[in-house]
Amino acid sequence: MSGFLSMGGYASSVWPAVALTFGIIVWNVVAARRSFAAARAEARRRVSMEQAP
Amino acid sequence: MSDAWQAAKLVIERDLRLAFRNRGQLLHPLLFFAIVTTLFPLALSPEPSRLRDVAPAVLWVGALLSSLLAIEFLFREDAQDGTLEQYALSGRSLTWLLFAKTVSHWLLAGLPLALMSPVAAYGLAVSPDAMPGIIGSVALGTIALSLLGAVSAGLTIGIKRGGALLSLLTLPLAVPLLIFGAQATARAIEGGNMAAPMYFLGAFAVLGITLAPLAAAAAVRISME
Amino acid sequence: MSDAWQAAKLVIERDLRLAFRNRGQLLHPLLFFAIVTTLFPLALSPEPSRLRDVAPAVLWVGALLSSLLAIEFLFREDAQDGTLEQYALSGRSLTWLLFAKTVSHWLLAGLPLALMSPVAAYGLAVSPDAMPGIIGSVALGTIALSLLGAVSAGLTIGIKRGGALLSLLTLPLAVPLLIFGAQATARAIEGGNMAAPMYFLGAFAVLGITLAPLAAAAAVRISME
Amino acid sequence: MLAHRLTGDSLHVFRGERHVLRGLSFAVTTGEYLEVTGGNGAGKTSLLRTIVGLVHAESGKVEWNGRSIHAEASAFHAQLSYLGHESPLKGDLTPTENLRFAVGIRRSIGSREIAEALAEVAASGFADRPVRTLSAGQRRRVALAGVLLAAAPLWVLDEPATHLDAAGQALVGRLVERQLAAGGIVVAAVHAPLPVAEAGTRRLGLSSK
Amino acid sequence: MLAHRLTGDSLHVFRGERHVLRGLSFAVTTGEYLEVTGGNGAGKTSLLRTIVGLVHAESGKVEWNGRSIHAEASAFHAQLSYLGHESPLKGDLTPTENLRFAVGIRRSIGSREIAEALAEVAASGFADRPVRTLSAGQRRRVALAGVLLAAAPLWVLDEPATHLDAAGQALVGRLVERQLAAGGIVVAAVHAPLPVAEAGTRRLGLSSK
Amino acid sequence: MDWTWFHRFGSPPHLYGLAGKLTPWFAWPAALLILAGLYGGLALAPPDYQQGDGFRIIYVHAPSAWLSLMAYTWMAAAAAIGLVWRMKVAHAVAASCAPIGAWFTVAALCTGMLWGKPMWGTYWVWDPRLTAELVLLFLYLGYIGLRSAIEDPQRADRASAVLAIVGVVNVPIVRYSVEWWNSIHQAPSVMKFGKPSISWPMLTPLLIMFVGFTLLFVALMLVRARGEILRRERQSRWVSEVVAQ
Ligand code: HEM
Ligand SMILES: Nc1ncnc2c1ncn2[C@@H]1O[C@H](COP(=O)(O)OP(=O)(O)OP(=O)(O)O)[C@@H](O)[C@H]1O
Ligand SMILES: Nc1ncnc2c1ncn2[C@@H]1O[C@H](COP(=O)(O)OP(=O)(O)OP(=O)(O)O)[C@@H](O)[C@H]1O
Ligand SMILES: [Mg+2]
Ligand SMILES: [Mg+2]
Repeated sequence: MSGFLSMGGYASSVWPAVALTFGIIVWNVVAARRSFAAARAEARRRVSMEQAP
Repeated sequence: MSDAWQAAKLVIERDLRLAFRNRGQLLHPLLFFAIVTTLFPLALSPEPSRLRDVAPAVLWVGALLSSLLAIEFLFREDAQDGTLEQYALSGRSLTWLLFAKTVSHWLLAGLPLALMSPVAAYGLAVSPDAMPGIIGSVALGTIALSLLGAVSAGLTIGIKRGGALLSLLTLPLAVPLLIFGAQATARAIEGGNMAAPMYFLGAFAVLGITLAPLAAAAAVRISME
Repeated sequence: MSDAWQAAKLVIERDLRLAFRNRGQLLHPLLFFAIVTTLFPLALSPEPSRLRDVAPAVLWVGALLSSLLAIEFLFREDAQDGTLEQYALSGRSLTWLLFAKTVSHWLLAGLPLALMSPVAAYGLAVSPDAMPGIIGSVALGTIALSLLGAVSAGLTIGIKRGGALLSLLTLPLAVPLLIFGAQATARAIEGGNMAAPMYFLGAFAVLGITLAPLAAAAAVRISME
Repeated sequence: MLAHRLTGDSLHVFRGERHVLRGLSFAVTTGEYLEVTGGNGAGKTSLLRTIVGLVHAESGKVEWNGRSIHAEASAFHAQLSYLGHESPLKGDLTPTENLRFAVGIRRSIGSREIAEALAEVAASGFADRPVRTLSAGQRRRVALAGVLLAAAPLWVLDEPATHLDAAGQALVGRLVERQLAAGGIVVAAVHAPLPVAEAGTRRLGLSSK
Repeated sequence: MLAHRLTGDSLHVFRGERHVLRGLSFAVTTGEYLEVTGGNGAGKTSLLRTIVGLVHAESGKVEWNGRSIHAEASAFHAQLSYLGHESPLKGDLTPTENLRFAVGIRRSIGSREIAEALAEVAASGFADRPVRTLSAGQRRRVALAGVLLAAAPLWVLDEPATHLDAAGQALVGRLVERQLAAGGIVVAAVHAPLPVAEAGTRRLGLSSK
Repeated sequence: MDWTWFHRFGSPPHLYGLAGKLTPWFAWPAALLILAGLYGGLALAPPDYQQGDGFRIIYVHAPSAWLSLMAYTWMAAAAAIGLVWRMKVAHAVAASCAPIGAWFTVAALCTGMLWGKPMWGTYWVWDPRLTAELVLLFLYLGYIGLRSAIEDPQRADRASAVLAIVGVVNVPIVRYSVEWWNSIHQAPSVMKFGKPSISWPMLTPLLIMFVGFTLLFVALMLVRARGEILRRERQSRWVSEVVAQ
């Protein structure tokens, strides 16, 4: 296990690279969903605003 | 047809007259170029061999930036005071009028830059033999640069502080010009064969002349909406 | 007195808010700097040793130009839309308000530039050890640069296409900054003693803080007439 | 002489998020003046810019002589003269030069004609000074001379009388009437009515909802 | 309350080469409105800018409460609110923000007060949209709110009613009257007279020679 | 020829619904494949005989780089379609591609730099491929900057479409000019990366990652595109119906 973690001496490159890519993937998923949710919320606000008066 | 020529002539004449009217304004891109190329030796070192080494890079980065500086004004003022709107509503082809504007930009910024580059090059310890090659490459490179700049300028019209955005849009697109231009200049300095890079610069200019005015007109129309 | 502080705070807050409002606009001077420092290796050569050689010159010319680019907007927009007129007629010391504007310029252009310079330096094959020295010298140098730029920007307010003229006025004055700044950076890279050039940069900054706002206010008043 | 006709049909125009014009229609023909009125923000400028084609309507269409203005844009623009809130003049050129270049790209024009148009708007006195040094009203006069010189059948004017003194306002009225008499069409957004004869005047009031 | 007094004494003003004002004198005191009229190019704007100190008179002087305005410029400016041909607003900020920053450098101000001033000029409906997206008249209203908020005894307004609709013109009249009632002074250049009571109105007609 | 399918396909409500239905079909396989690929690449694949375990960065680096290029191509194609046929949906797709592409360009750059440190002894060299990727990042940033600088969505769509198209012409030009440039100046390249004779156990996880990243991109793009469609269609009746549910 520790052999796996040490990556044959390249741990300081491999793990940050993997973590970074993973982070970017996760962030993109979050950001995409957020951008959709924001658009939806805005459309909803607009609809309720137009129905109000 | 002769009417369209007349219109283009007037567009160019107007830009030239405006430039000459503000005495000295004409010189600004030139002076900017001169200053950038002067600053370098100051910041670097006065050793001729080191200067000669960086000369192509300094000349081309300087030319690129001062041409950009000038192009920002190409459309911005005309957009602000409504002139571009009037061009778009003039019943003439906007593509054609913008092409004329690009020509005047090259006459006011590209050509003088090319003519001036030997002076700057001399300051960077380049030998006089290289000068014709330098003039040629800068003149050819700035044609494509003006055309490219026209597109970006058109896109950034409506935008405040668009100047920096303009650079951001143009510079990545100008990378090939920079590479081949600097290469041509380097070969001129070394006395090598300039044919290959000049060929590329020429190809870019032709490509630009056919495509850029169309894209610029589209960009201007969109920005005006 | 506290009223004057309040006024300065508002001037700065307003500039910062305007910059943050146009998302990305904030990044423009930075991106310009990044691009200029990227263009150099493209125009020059990818060889690390040659790049390291020109690194101080490229960094400082880049910082100078992007700081200038940003300062052009410092006064131009405010002059065009009448804000400066209102500052002059506000009953507050114009010198003080312009000093506040200069501070916001440094916060928006100088400081980020300093923080960014290690990245650019790394691209120019500078070793990481030199970075603290580089950040320090750019931060100090840009203070004086912002102040100097404010004076020139004030002078060129009324002038169309003042951008190039602005560079013309500022760049010669900035030569000492450039020389000492590049020297400090070069010493940081070589691992030499940076004290002497840093001392000069500091002296320019102090001199600038005392004199430049006065000169800028005078310049603005003249340009407005 | 040709008869012209400008129509708008159930125009819906958005500015950003704002639904500014909601199903607006109008029609004007040769010799008629369409007076567009409405409070600040009612959408006058938006309507005028839609008519000239600078703003695109979300739905509905503007037609010139029965054809959509976007179908043959340059042909339409050649028959159109538009004056917005700001006067499109170069501060560094004189009025004469400004007009020579601005009108010159539409049709060839002699300096006599320019001088006459400037005289007509009482701008002869400052025909050869840089526009930069003119007062707000003087600039507006020069811009109006430009509209005259375009010799277009359709004029679209946004508050043409801004900054003009009483004589200037009367002048605008006269110019509009002459254009109508010559078989042209004028569309103008105004706050105070222009002194134009009732006969050919159509009114379009916009309300800011 | 303090009584104020603004006087001009045989002012000669040049714009470039042009001798625009030739020995002009005037005097206004607390509660009075000076209506400056004159054809285009007569020198109204030049006079107003001389009064606020942006243009220097070749000879003659402008005095505020008996002291030259250049003697203690900041003290004078603190009592002055000037509105030129253009409205000094940032397109990227909302009206509320614009006013907060513009007025805030003169005196501290709460958001309640700003909202009230915007309501007064009927600008509440667009108080929180970027100024860039406002119509010409809407901008002018915001600029007027700025004049109100400066709470200065002296107002100097250059064609304040430009781009305003009928309601807006009436509004300007009301605002001016209130300022006069509060012991202020108003100097305004206009083409169409503002609806202000005759009583405190002084007239100054400039002729373009 | 019958074009109705084209218009039906281009109709915003139709695509909005379709995208919503399709998303899970891309997202879940993407997650599975990426996890499987990572496990295969990091744990199962044998170490490289030259680079040892260092080469394992390839399993995140190459797919990221691939995604960054693919996103740009999609973006430009969608922008062209949007500009020519005035199709809002295509603009929505183009707008969605840019942030995803930019992020994965950053991922490719950073993982490449992390790989470069042990291999070349420095994070950055002006190698043609790296330079071209950096220029690609600038192009993305320019595109995003232009978009965010223009308030009106319709105008932003069309202006940025022009830029995307001009930019795509430039991408191959940059790529080849940069290569040319380097071969002329002949830097003594320490880093000529000889293609490792890649074996099946090494290659399989890589291929799995490529497929996974492609599916991931499509899924992200669909989610974002739905939002962008809503933004562009706010005033339509169908939006109020969809949103009210
Ligand atoms: C900042 C540094 C780097 C950048 C920007 C970069 C960029 C790229 C790009 C654009 C691709 C093409 C992807 C494709 O066509 O699908 C790629 C693929 C690849 N890169 Fe990098 N790279 C970097 C550093 C490295 C390093 C240090 C290595 C190894 C020593 C490396 C090895 C590879 C390999 C093996 C591939 C896949 C092979 C192929 O598809 O041709 N890269 N990289
Ligand atoms: N910067 C300048 N240089 C030279 N002449 C100028 C300058 N500014 C104004 N003038 C001239 O001075 C005269 C007065 O101008 P001013 O702007 O004061 O007129 P005004 O009464 O405000 O006119 P308007 O009603 O059109 O606003 C005009 O003839 C104008 O042409
Ligand atoms: N670019 C824009 N973005 C968003 N809203 C806008 C934009 N331009 C105008 N508007 C809004 O659209 C409405 C109509 O504006 P328009 O300029 O057409 O009015 P107008 O009738 O010409 O007013 P005015 O008399 O003040 O000139 C206003 O409410 C304005 O705020
Ligand atoms: Mg309007
Ligand atoms: Mg005036």
